Amino acid sequence: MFELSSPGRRAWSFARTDLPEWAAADLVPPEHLAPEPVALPEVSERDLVAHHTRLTHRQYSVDLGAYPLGSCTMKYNPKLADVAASLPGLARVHPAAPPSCTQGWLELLSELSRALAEVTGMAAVTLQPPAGAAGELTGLLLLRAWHASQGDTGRTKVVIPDSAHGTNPASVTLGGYEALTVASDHRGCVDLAALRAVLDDEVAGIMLTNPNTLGLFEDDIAAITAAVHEVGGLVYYDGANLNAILGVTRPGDMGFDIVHLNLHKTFAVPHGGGGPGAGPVAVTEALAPFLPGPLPARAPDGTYGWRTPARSIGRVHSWHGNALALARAYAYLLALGGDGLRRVAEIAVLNANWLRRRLGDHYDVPHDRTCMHECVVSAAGLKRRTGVRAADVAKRLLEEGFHAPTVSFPLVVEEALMIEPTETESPQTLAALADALVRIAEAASVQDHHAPRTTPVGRVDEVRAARRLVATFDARLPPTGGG
Amino acid sequence: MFELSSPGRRAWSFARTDLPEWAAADLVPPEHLAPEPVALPEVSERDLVAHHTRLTHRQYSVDLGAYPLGSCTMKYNPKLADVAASLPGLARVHPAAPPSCTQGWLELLSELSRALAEVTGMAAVTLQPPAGAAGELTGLLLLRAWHASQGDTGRTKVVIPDSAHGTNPASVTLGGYEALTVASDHRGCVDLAALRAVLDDEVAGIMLTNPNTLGLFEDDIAAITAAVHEVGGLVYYDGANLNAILGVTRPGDMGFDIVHLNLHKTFAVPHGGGGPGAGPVAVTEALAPFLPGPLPARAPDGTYGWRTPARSIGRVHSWHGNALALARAYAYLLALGGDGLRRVAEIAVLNANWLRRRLGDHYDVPHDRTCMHECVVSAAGLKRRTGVRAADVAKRLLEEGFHAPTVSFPLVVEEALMIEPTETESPQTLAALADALVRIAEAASVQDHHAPRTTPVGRVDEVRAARRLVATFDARLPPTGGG
Amino acid sequence: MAGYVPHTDAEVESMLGFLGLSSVDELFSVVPAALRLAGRPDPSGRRRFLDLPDGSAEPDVLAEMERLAGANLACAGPGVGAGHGLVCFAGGGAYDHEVPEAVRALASRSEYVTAYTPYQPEVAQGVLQALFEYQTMVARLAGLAVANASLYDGASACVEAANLATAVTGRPGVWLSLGVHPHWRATMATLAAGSGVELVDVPLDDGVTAWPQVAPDGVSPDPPGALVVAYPNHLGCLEDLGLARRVADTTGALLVVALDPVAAGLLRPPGEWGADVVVGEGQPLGTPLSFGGPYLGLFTCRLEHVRRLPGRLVGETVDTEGRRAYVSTLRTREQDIRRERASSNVCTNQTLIAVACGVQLAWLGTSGLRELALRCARATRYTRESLLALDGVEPLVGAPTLREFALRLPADPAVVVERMLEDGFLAGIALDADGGAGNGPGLLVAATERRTRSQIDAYVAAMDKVIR
Amino acid sequence: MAGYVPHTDAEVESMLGFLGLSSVDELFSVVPAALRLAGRPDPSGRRRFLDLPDGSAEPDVLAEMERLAGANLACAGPGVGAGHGLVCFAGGGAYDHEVPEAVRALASRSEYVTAYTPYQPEVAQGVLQALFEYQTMVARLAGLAVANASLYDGASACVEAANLATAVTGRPGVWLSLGVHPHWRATMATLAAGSGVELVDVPLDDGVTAWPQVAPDGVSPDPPGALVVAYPNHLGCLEDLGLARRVADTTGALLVVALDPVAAGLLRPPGEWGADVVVGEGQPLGTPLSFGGPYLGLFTCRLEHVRRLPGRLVGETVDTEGRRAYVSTLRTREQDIRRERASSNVCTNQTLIAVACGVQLAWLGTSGLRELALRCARATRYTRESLLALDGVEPLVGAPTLREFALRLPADPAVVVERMLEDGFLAGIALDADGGAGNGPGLLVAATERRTRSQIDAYVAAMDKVIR
Ligand SMILES: Cc1ncc(COP(=O)(O)O)c(C=O)c1O
Ligand SMILES: Cc1ncc(COP(=O)(O)O)c(C=O)c1O
Repeated sequence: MFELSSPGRRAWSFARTDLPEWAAADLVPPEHLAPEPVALPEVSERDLVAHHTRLTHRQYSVDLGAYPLGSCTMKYNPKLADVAASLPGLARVHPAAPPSCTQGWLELLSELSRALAEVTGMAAVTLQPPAGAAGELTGLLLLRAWHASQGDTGRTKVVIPDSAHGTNPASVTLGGYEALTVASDHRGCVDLAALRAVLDDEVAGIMLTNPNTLGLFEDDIAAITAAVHEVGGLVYYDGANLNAILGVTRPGDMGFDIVHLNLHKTFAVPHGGGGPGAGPVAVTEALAPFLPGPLPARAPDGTYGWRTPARSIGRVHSWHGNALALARAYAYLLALGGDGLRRVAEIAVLNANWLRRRLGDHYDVPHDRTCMHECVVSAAGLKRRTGVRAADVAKRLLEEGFHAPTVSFPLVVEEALMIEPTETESPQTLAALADALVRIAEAASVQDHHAPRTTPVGRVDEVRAARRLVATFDARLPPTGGG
Repeated sequence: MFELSSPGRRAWSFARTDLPEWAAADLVPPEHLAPEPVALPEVSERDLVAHHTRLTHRQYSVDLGAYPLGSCTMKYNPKLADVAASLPGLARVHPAAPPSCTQGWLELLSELSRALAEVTGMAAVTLQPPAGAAGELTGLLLLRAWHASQGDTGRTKVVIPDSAHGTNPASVTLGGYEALTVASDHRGCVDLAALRAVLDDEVAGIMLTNPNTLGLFEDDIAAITAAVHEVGGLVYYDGANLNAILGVTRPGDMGFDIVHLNLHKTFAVPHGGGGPGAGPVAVTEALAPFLPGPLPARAPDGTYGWRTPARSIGRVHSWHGNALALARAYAYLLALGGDGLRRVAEIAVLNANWLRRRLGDHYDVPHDRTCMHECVVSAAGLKRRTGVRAADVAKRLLEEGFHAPTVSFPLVVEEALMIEPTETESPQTLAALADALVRIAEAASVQDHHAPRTTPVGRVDEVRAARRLVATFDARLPPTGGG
Repeated sequence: MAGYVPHTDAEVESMLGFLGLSSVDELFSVVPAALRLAGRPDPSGRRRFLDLPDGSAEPDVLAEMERLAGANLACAGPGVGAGHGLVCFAGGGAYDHEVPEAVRALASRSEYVTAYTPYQPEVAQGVLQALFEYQTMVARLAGLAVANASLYDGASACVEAANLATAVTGRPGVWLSLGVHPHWRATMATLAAGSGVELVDVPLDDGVTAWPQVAPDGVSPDPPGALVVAYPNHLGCLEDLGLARRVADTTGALLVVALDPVAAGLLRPPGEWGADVVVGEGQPLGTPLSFGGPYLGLFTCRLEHVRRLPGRLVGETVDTEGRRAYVSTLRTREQDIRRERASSNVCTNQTLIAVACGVQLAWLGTSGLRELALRCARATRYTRESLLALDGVEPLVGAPTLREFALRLPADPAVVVERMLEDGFLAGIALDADGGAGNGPGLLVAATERRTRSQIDAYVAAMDKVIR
Repeated sequence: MAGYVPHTDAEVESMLGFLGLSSVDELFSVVPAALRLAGRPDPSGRRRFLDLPDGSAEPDVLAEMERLAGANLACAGPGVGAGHGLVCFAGGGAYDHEVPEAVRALASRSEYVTAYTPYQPEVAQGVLQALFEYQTMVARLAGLAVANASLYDGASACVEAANLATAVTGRPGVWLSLGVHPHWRATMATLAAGSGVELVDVPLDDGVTAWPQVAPDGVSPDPPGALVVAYPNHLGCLEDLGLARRVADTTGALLVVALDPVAAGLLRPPGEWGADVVVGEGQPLGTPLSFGGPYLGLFTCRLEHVRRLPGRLVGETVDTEGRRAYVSTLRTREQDIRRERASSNVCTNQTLIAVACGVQLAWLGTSGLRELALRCARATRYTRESLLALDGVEPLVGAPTLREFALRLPADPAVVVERMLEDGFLAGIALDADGGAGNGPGLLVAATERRTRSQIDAYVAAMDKVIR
C-alpha cells in the first residue's frame, strides 16, 4: 500500500458543495493547526481495490473451507445475516437518537435478549459487552457488585480450572480478584475434591465452561455449582462452548448465576478476522438489578425505551454494544428458531464424535469418551515416534487446503490438537479432513518441520518478529522480496 | 459441485405459505408431468458458498491486477456503479410495467442516449443491442433498411479491412451481405487505393474501427468515408476502440453513419467473465427513422414514454437491452463527465505510447509510430531467435501475476501481442508490466513452452478438449486428479 | 476522480518526456486537425470538448441514481404490502422470483464480475468451471446433451435456434407458433431480414398451436426447416409437444422448443418429447427483474448439432500435469476464427448471468426446483380461481396453464393495469390482439412463489373494485 | 435450513452407526438426565426443547428484519431532503460520514469477513497485512510510534490507556477531564471498580479542562498516574494540550489524549504535543453510524510502552524463504499466554472495522483526510454561525471548536430534539448538566461533510420555528 503511493495521487472525491470555503487558518487557531498533513498512502481507487483484493487471496476463511479451530466455533455465516445487518434502517441509525425514532432497534434488542435468556435459562441479559472477554469482565464486576450488596467485601479469589481459556484468568485480574487455579482430574473434568478443598469464604466465585475446554461435559456440574453456592460464591459460565448444548441443557438449569455468550461463535456472527463479536451477559433474577444499563425496555403501551437497572454497575460500552453484530445474531436466531438451535447441537456433537472415533487409531485421544462439540487429540505419540509435533501437523493441514485446529491448547494436554468441526460441515468434508489428518500422521517425517510449502508464504519467523519489532511501515526493514 | 452432492441434502428454503397445497398431479395434466425431477446437485448453502468462493480464487480479474488485453479495454470498474445498478428502484422493475411507473428508467435511458449521441457526434441512439456484435448486426440491418428505403436493393457486399475483429465479418453474413476484405497497407491502415478499387454500386457499406485494430488512427479517414459515400455506401464505425478518442474526435465528425459502442469496454461496465455488456447503436439523422424501437421519448409535458420510430427495423432484444448494464454506464458517465472522458483518452493513449516505446528495444514494433490506446508488438523476432512465440510470452506473463495481452490478433501481424493498458493503470503498474515483458524477452527459452507453472492449472490441453468433447458433467471422463 | 485516472501531473510530464513530447495534445497530432474537437473555453478558462456536464463525485452520482430509482415503482418483496412498491402479478417472460442472498453474494464476487472472457484458461478456471456446471444443469433441464455458455436473452436464443435449424436442414422456412413471446417473434422478424430466415406465423387455437395440416408423406410444397413452439406458451398454456414432434417428423423439420426454466421443474423435459433444440429465457433463475436486462438466453441442442452451436462452449480437459481443467472449446465455430462463416456472430454473451443461474440451480437442487415450480403453480392456480370467481372475468383461452394465465376482463386491460397501480399492484400485462395471439385484448397474470395468500386476496379484491 | 446443517437423515444414521449409537439423543447421555431439557411435544408430535418459535426461511427472516429496520428513522444521505429519513446533526462521538463504495466493497470481501483471528499466519497474510497498514496509518494520525490492531471502541481504548498508565507509573490515580465523552467516563468508572484505577474528575472552565493547580515541584499529596483529556473534547472544544503536557510533566503522569480521527486531519498530532498514549473512536473513518456498534477503539502509544500494549499487534517479519510476512507479535503480553498477568484481557477485537478504517484512510490519503476535516469544519462553522444568528441561541462555552459545538437554547434541548424529528432532522444531542460537563443543558451539534448548504439552511429554519 505504502509502496503504491505517489505524491498527489488520489482516490477520494467529495460531493459538490456550496458552503463558504473558509481556509484551514480561518477555522483552526494557529497553535492547533497541523504544520503538515498526516502522511497517508496516496493511491488510486483502482490500486486500492487491487491491493485489497489481492490481500484477500492470501487469506483463508470459512467461506473457503473447513475451519476446525477448537474453542472457536467457526461455522457457516449465513449471507442473509450480512444483508440484514446492512439494511439502512439498521445501519444508518445514530446511537444517541431518541427512542421515538429507534423503536425497531429497541424491539430487536429486547427480543434478542429474551431469546438469549431462554437459550441460557437465565432471567435477564445485557447486550453491551462487545466480545467474550468483555462479557467475562462484566460478569466479574456483577459478581463483585453482588457480594458488595450483601455487605460481603472479604472475598478476594475466583477459582478457575487449569484448562480455562486465557481470557478467564486475565478477566479475573481486571475484575480485581486473584485467580485460583484448580487442576483437572484424570477424566479431564474439574476435580470435585480438589475444588472443595479450596472453597472457603474468600472465594467470590468460580468460572467454568461446560462442555469444558477438552470438549467434555462436566457431569458433576450440579455438585460443583452447589459446592460453590454453599460457601457463598457465585458460579460463572463461559459460554464460548454453548454450541454443544443448545436446546439440550441450559446453564441456568445447571445452577449458574452469570453467563456470557459469544455470538460470534454460537450465533454465527462472522469473526471478521478477529472481531467484531458480541459477548452478551445473562444473569439470574437476583443479579438482574446489577446489570449494565441502559437496557431496552417495553412500556405498558407497547412502545420501547431505555431503562437502567436500579443498582446497575454502569455502562461497559460507549453505546449499546456491537449493535450490527447483534442484528446478525438475531437474523440467525430467526432463521434457526428453537428447532434449528437444537439441531445445531446434535450435529455439532455428532460431527465431533465421528472425528474423535475416526482419528483414534492415528492420534492419541487422552480422554476417549463421548465428547461434545469438539474433540482434543494429542500428537504426543506422533512426536515421540517421528519428531513431528502438533504444530507441524497443523502446518501440514494448511497445505491440504484446510485450516488448522487449535494447537498447544488446552495447556493440560501435551501436543494438543483441538478440533471443532461445527455442524455446518458435511460428512464428506469431515471425511476429507480426517483423511488428511490420517495421511499426515501416516507420512509424518522431519520434512514436516518445513511445512507449509504451498501457502502464500512459508513458515513465518515469529521469533524475529518479536526480537526486531517492526509494527509500522515507518519502522520497516529493507524489503526482502515477496509480498 | 456435482461431486459435493448428496441425495436429499438442500440449501433451499422458501417462505412460509398458507396457500392451498395442491399436489403436482392436481396442477399438471398427466401427460405433461415430469416423470422424475430434474437431477441437479444437492448441496448445502455452506458448500455452495465454499465451492464458488474457491472457484473465484482460481480466476484472474481486473480487481486483481492489470488486464492489458488489446481490443478489450479492461479498465477499472468503479464500485459505485455496482451499487447504482443494484438499487431496488432500478433492479426490481418489471420491463412490461407501464411508463407511469418507470419514469426514472425512461429518463435514465433517454439521458444516456443523449450523452452517447454527443460522445459519438451522432443524432440518435438505440440502447437495445446487448453486446457489440448485436450492435453490429443491428447496424447492418439499419444499413440494409436504408438502402431498401432508397429503392436500392442491388447492393450485396460490405467491405471490411483484413485487420477487423471477427464479429465484423460474421455480422456481415448475418446481415445478409457478403464480406469483402481489403488489405491494410504498410502503415497498418486501410489502403485507400485498394479500397477505391473495390468500391462500386454493389457495395452497401464499409465497417471500420478507428483507431483500427493495430491501435493506429486511420488518418485518411475523411477520404475513406467520402469515397464510400461517393458510391452510395454507408460507413459503419465499430466503437470497440472508442476509448482512445473520447472528447478528442467523433465518428460523426469523421463521416460515419452508424456507430456501435461497447459500453463494457469504453464505459467501464464490468465484463462479467464474458458479459453481459451493452452495444448501443448511434446513427445520423437520416438513419434515425429506422432505429429499433421502442425508444424512450419525452413528451412536451416533461413525462417520458416509449416511441417506435416511423420506419423502425423492429426490436433486437426481448425488452429494452441490458438495462442494468446501461445504468452502470450512466453512473460512470455521471462520475466522469465531459472532462473526465477527455482525460480517459489522453491517459489511455499516453500509457499505450509509453509502453510501445518502452518495449521497442525488446520486441518488434511493426508500426512504430504514435499509437492510440493500444500498441501491437510482435514476437516474430523473438520466435526466430529463441523459438518462443507470442503465446508463450502470454503464458509467461500469467506467471508474473499479470493477465496476458491479446495474442495472435490482429491476424495481419505475425506473432502479435496486442497490449491495451487503459487509463486506469498507474505509471508504476505500467513499468512493472513492461519490466516483466522485458524480462520474459531477455530470458526467453524453450522452457517457456511449459509456462505457466504457477497458475491454478498448468497449460491446458485445448486440442483434447475439442477432440474428446466433454461439455457437461454427464459426459465426463473419469477424474484425472486436481480440480 | 477524473476518469479514475491515477496519474499525477508530474507523472504525465515525465511520461511525455520519455516520449519526447511536451504536451498530451501532441499525442493526438495523428488525428487530422480538421477532425479534432477544438474545445471551447469554459468560464474558468478550461477547454470543454464535449457538451456534457463535468464529472461528479461519488455521493452526487449516487444521489442522482437514487433520484432516478426513486422515480420508478419497484416490485415489493413478499412480506411487504401495498404502499412499499408494487406487488407484482406481471410475467410474460420476466418473473418476480426470489434471489437468495447466497446466490447474489456469490455472483457478485468481484473475480466473476470483473474478469474478461476466459481467453487464458490457466487463470480463468473459476469462470470456466462455473460455466461448465451451468451448461450441465441447463442441458438437464432441457433433457438434451449440450448447452452453450449463454446467449443474450430468450429472443436471441430463439433467433439462433432458427438459424441453426435452417442451416442444418438447408430450408429457410420456420413455422413460428404465435404462442412464442411477441417480442421474441418481433426480434426474429427483425433479424430474419438479414439472415433470410422465412418466418411463417402459426396461429393458436384456444391457446395451443394449430399446426398446418401436413400430408402424411410430409411432402409439402414448402417444408419448414424448423418448428418453433413455447412451453408453456405466452398465454401460459401447455402445448402438445408430442403433436409438434409428429409434425416436425412429417415435414423433416427440427423442433425448437422455448422452455420456461421454472415450469421445467414440473414438466416433462422437451428433450424427452423429442425436441432438437431447446431455448429459453433464464431470468427466472437467479436474476432480478432488472427492467428487462441483463437477462439470459438458454440454448441447448442434441449432440449432433454441436458444431453449429452458437456462442461459447466450455469443455473439460486436462492440464500438462493431468489435472482436470476447463477451456472454451470447439472454438472454430466462433467468429474470431471462422469469421464470415461462423455459426453465429456472438462474442460477448451473458456469462455473469449464466454463473448466477448456475448458482441458483445448485441452491435449488433437485427438490428445490420442483418445489419452486410447485409453489408458483399453486399461487397461480389460487390467483386464477379467485379472479375467475369475479363477475365478468373469464379465461381468454381454454388450454391448461401452469404458472401464468390469460383472462378476458369486463374492462380495458390497459386501463385496469393503470388503475391497479394506484392500489399498489402491477396487475399483469395487458394483451392487445397481437399479444393475445389473436384472441383479442386480455390480461396476462402470473403469481410466483413470492406471492402470499393475503397479497393475492388483496389483489383480487382490488381487481373486483377496478373492473366494476 | 434447520441450522444450515447439511446432514441428511441417512447420513446421520450412518455416522451414528460408525459410533455404535442408535440415536442422536444418546450422544447427550453424558449430560445428567436431570439437567437435560425434556422437551414438550408440539401439536405435530415433534418435541420442542426451547420456548422459541421454529426457524424461518430466508424471505421471512428478511421481511421481519426489514420490518424492524422500517421502524427506525435512519439518517438520510446528502442528496436527500426531509421526508426520506433524518438529516443528521448529531455527533457526540458517532458521526454521519460518507463511506465510499470501494471501502464498503473491500471491507465486505468474504475472506476478511469470515476469517478467524490470524493464528496461522501462513494463511492469514491478508488480514495481517491489512492490520499492519492500519497500525501504521493510525500511529501516524496520532503522531506516535505504535498502534495496536484495535480495541472495542473509544471507551474501551480509554480504559486500557488508564490501565497502562497506572501500571507504568505504579499510581492508581487518573485525572479525568470532564471533557471526555460521558459514556466513556461512565465505562471507565464501571471498570475501575475491578481494576482499582482511581478516577478524579477534572472540571471544565468555559469549555476546556481546568487542571488542578500543582506545586511547581510536582510534589502533590496524591500524584496521578495519568491525565486523560479529549481533543477536541465532548463539547467540541480544542483543549490546550501544551498545558496538559506541562501538568503531566510536573506530576510525573502520562498524558492520554482521546483524539477524534477526522479532526486529526487539521490538528497538530497529539504525539507532537507530547502525548504518551493516544486513543480514539475510529467509527468516523469507514464505519456507518450502526446504532453505536461495532465501532473501533484506536490505541497508540510511545514505543517504550509497547510491552504493555493491550490487544493484538501485527509485526513484519520474513518466512522461511526470506519473503516479507506478517504475524501477530509480542504475543507474550496477551491473555492466552500470560493469563492472569496479561496486560489486558482483550482477545477478539474489532479487526474487520480496523480493516475498513485502514481502507478508508488509504482512500482518503494525505490530502483527502485534510479535505474531509476541512469540509466538516466548514459545514460546522456555517451551521454554528447560522444558529447563533437565531434569537436566544448562545454558545454554551467560549472555547474554540472545530467539528462540533454546544449551544444554549431558549427551550429544553430534549424537547427541541423531539420536535425537530417531525421536520426530519436529528437536531443534535441534548446535553443534560452532566453531558454538558456541568454547564447545564445544551444542544450538541455536528455537521459533517455530508451536510449541504440547503440542508443546513432548512435545519436552521426549522430550529427557528421550534425554539420560539
Ligand atoms: C473458552 C473461551 N472463553 C472466552 C473466549 C473469549 O472470547 P472473545 O475472544 O470474544 O473475547 C474464547 C474465545 O476466544 C473462548 O474460546
Ligand atoms: C474491435 C471489436 N469489435 C467488436 C467486438 C465485439 O463486441 P462484443 O464482444 O461485445 O460482441 C469486439 C470485442 O470483443 C472488438 O474488440
